[in-house]
Amino acid sequence: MTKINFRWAITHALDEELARDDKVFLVGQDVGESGGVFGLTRGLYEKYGGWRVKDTPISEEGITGLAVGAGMIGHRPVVEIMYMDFISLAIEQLANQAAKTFYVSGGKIKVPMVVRTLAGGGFKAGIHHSQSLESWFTHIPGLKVVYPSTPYDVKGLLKSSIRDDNPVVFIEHKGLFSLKGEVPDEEYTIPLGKADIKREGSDVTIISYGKSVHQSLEAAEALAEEGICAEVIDLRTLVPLDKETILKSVEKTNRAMVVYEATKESGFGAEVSSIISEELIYDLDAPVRRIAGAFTPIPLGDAEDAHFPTVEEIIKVAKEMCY
Amino acid sequence: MTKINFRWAITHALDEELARDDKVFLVGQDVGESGGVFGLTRGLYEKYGGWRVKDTPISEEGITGLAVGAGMIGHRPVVEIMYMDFISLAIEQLANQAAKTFYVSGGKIKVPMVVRTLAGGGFKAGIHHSQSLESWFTHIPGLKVVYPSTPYDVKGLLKSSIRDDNPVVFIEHKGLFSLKGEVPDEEYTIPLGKADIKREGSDVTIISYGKSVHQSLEAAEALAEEGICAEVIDLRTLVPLDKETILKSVEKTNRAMVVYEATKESGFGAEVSSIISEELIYDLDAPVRRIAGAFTPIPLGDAEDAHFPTVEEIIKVAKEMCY
Amino acid sequence: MDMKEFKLNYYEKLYLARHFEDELMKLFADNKVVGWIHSNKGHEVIGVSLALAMKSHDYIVPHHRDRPAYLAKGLSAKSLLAEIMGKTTGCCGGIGGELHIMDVETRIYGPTGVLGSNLPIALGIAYANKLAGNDHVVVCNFGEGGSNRGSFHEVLNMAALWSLPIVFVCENNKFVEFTPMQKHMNIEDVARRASGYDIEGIIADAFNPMETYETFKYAIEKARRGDGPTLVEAKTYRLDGHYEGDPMKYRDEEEKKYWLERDPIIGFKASLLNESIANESELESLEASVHQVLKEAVEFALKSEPLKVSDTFKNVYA
Amino acid sequence: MDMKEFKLNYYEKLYLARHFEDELMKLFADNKVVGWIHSNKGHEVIGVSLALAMKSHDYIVPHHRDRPAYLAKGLSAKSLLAEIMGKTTGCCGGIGGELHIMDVETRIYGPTGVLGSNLPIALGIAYANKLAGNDHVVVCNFGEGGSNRGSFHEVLNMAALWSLPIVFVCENNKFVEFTPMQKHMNIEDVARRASGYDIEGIIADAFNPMETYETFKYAIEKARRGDGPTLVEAKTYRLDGHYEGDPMKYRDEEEKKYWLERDPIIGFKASLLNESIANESELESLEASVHQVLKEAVEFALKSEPLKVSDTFKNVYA
Ligand SMILES: Cc1ncc(C[n+]2csc(CCOP(=O)(O)OP(=O)(O)O)c2C)c(N)n1
Ligand SMILES: Cc1ncc(C[n+]2csc(CCOP(=O)(O)OP(=O)(O)O)c2C)c(N)n1
Ligand SMILES: [Mg+2]
Ligand SMILES: [Mg+2]
Repeated sequence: MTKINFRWAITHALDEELARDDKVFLVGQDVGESGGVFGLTRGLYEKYGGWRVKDTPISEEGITGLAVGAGMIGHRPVVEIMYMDFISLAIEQLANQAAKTFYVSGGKIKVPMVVRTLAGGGFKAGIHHSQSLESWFTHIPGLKVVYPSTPYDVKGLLKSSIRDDNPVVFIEHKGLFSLKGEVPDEEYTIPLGKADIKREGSDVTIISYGKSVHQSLEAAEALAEEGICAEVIDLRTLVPLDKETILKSVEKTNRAMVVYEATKESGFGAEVSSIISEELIYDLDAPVRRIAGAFTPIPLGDAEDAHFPTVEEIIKVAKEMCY
Repeated sequence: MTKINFRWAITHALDEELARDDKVFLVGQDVGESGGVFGLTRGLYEKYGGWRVKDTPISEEGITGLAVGAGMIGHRPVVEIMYMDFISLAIEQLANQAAKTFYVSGGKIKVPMVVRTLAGGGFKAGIHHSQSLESWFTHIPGLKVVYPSTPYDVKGLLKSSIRDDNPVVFIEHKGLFSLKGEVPDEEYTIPLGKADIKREGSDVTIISYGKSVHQSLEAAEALAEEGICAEVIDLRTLVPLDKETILKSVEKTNRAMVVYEATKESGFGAEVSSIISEELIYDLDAPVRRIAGAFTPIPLGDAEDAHFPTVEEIIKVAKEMCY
Repeated sequence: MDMKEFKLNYYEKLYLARHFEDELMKLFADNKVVGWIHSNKGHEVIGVSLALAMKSHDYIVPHHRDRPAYLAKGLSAKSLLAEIMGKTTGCCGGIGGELHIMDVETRIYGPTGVLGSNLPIALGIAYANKLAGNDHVVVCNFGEGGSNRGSFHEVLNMAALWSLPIVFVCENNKFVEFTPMQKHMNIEDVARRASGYDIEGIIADAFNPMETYETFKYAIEKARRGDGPTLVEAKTYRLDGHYEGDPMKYRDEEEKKYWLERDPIIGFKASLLNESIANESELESLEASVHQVLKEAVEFALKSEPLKVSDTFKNVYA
Repeated sequence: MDMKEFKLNYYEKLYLARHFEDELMKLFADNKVVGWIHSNKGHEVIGVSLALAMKSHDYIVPHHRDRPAYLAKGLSAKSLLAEIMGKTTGCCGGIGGELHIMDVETRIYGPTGVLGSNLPIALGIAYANKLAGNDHVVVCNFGEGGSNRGSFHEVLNMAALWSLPIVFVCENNKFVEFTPMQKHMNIEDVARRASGYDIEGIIADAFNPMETYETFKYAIEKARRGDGPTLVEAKTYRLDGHYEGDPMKYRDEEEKKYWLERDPIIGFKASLLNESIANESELESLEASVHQVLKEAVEFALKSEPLKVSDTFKNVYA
């Protein structure tokens, strides 16, 4: 085990997959010579050359479709969409082309590809550089959606996503880049579709993903001091969703909340909340609560914090649920 | 009152608004001389001329942005996106530009505009001509989302949408075009944000919108014969959502289901279901159920029916809930 | 292949394309087709020329009027017709229908319901081939209407920048649904846009079979040599409506007459006879064999199993 | 306005733009700025020339390096600086910051965080003006990098097709973030792409103030007359990094030196003196007044109230 930060875990995963399989290649703005706007592809251009680590023009639709086409004939492209806010430009290729090709070809043409994209707040850069738009993609059959929260997870999940035979939207929260965590020295992968119980508990289940997992854990610490034992589930993969882990936990705790940074309304937490209520309503001691982003665009600067879930809010709601 | 079909109700609404306010204009592929691929703009080109009823190239992103710009300086553009499947090409302008301009200008620049788009099955034309993607937009603060079900509603709501000072995604279900209904001879509008109880009942609340409203009503008829009295709420506007009408009804019936044609997972029904469970869990005699589109792309031909909610399914679930 | 063989082969493929369309329209009128059909009468020379100029390992990423290319490239009439009729024996098992023909064997890729969205896919296939270091060429087709989507610009720029092995084929048939192309752009020639990417733009008369063939051959071999992309604009005319059922009120009948008189299928046949490349009886037997193929295809498709509803819940994920 | 007055006015605006940037960088270093800043050193001539060639009722739909245009068009340094510092006295109340400057009064429209997305918005403003039958012109700016987004193609096509009153300004500064423009396109001149839309494409040397001014003046008046759009490519050089903090490892120092030596602000001043349009003391007093404006702006912005968090929950809907 070595402690590395989230940022490097991404770079290592890309590096290992580029080395392992020459069908893997990267495309994106500034992913090449400059090593990436966030330094996430540092060193890869030198190691694998300009064709496997390709700087592209500002053409998000085009490069996402490039990946669709390359994937169709057996390559394993990894696209970077610099900010998830710009994924609006790529959604046609993801939702209409990548997601539907295997289906409409009668199961004959697979589209392995990964779109990595940087989501969430933390850079305090306002309306066009801060969104988390995972629910656009969880609504589209044929896409997988991954949203990791730790260096260990991001590395193992990114490697699995690259090896997966389906299009994967892989979301990296900008607020996690400097987070450090243990990562094995030997090679490993984490299967898509498996949630991870990041903390065991018995009184309330906090379901979360991405950066919100850490707020949930922090809240769980605080709650423990007040005698509330919270279980924290990190979904890690939103599609396919690990319902089993969610439901088993809520059966035990009888209380659930979903914490996510995206806009609450029609966010992925609505799906999770609905499933829990559908399946376990008679077990619930309190309604499932969602703690999530405000119904506003994201303002510039520190004000953004007030638009995202906070540890205090999680604690407050957990207490309301448990007392 | 005159009986007209849904299709004509749209045309009349456009005609009346074009006549009323010279800031209103239409843009879209084939909306002009040819009268529209579905005949929805028939006669308007002749009446208002080629600048106010503008045929455009195949440039969905461009024409949606055209509306954003024109809206910003006080015009009231109405764009047609021929199939909602193609709205992926327009979502950048809707979600990042139109939706956020009023906010980021500090409340100084409004963006009145309507994007009309044709959603849903009925044409049996497969993966790229059948989707209903409203939940992409209900997730974006700053947009309004309207999804009417009758000639009366579509006319009144379209007129209100055109007069609204915000960007509105206005969804017309293709399966409703030939539906006939009463429409007043005199001018009227229907406020956005008000649901309509299409049938009163006491045993279970069926919440729906668009074409699914009619299936819900049909199911309610059948259920009545078996002694189950269903209340059918037509949301009409998804954003802003008329929570009050929903909650009042469910308080009365203690049972709720949401019926919608879009993919169930992360669809708008998840939001409605979550709200009901959050607010009224102690009143519920059964979990809120969602009856919605299958988690698949939409296949060609009659097979599509099996991927959408059916009257039988609604009846079956209602019975499960009530017994 | 000598010239005679080549030309007869060419004529057979032209004839097949045209008569496939006739059969399809009959089946459509008989309600045997699922969804729409978009006639490609007037486009045959493009598809046939392309297929003959391509190698079997070359890829095509088509648009919605490219049945002539599918057939000429080797997709069987049976498989194609069955797909359009929603039968399990179709190339995609009947789930996609007319708009979404794909076939790994004959290297037809990219579902085409959203205009312009096939261009980035074609770019990706070309990129992957370049990366793999092989000599496979990608042909990507679209209409003059669809070429106004932004994807055209992004893709031509990248293809040119990286000198990818790809040929862009604009099938300019003068109409975009129910409006003339003049309502969509203020230029006559889409080929003119090539210069903005510093690539070659060439116009071919798609009512002239050999000219069109030579043009494609040139562009494809250029791409194969590593000399980068070409934009070929094939000038044609949509002889039928946008889709079956289109009343075509917008059509100038004089114009249609002008084009009908130049119908390349009739003209090419005449040239074969005039230039004594073939005699009547040779052509008749060739035509008869095409009709036999089509007859078998129709029978095959009619008696094939329709897509089972239960199968439409499969293949969401690989 | 006589020539002297015009040139002094021009110089004042250039000088203001450059020194505004210096003040901004100091404030940034002092942590007084919210979010990023993208220096526009090297772009000043473009913004100033545009603003002087425009009428006050003309619109600008800018990109992220257009502060010189804002200031020259009349947005006060106070309002602009306060906005960038997230203060309530900023033109948008401090909620947008550097990337999203808009102002109804001076007709600056379109939030610009997503490159290329401002072009369709500019098209719409021009369309509405044409519809209204007035003579207002829209100027739309973007970088050579952003011009590879599909929106460029869709918008230029429609603007040309409908002969809209709009001027497209490509500010070609040779860099796209951390890569040279040669990694983004295989042409030298974006202006060359105009021909694909049958509109005029003109190159202006944006280190030459009067040439740039005359070029914009020509294109804007042409649009005003109803003679349709022009694509002007203003050739410049990004003297600073992509954003403050960029270490610029990719930069060729010789190249930078070459451009710095031609710095138009210094050169223009020299020409004013050489051509005896103004004397040293006139220019000094003009410069002093600019510094006074900036000093007041800095004080104003510093002491202004920061955006209240509670206000960031407002204005979601009109
Ligand atoms: C993005 C998109 N917009 C609109 C349509 C609807 N549509 C289908 S075919 C067609 C006309 C296409 O014209 P062109 O590209 O010239 O091809 P043609 O049909 O003439 O062969 C249109 C507008 C579509 N399929 N995709
Ligand atoms: C659609 C989109 N893709 C990527 C970015 C990130 N980005 C911001 S500035 C920039 C470079 C822009 O280059 P250019 O258009 O030449 O303008 P310049 O910064 O050189 O003035 C990039 C890639 C963005 N803002 N929007
Ligand atoms: Mg056409
Ligand atoms: Mg640049």
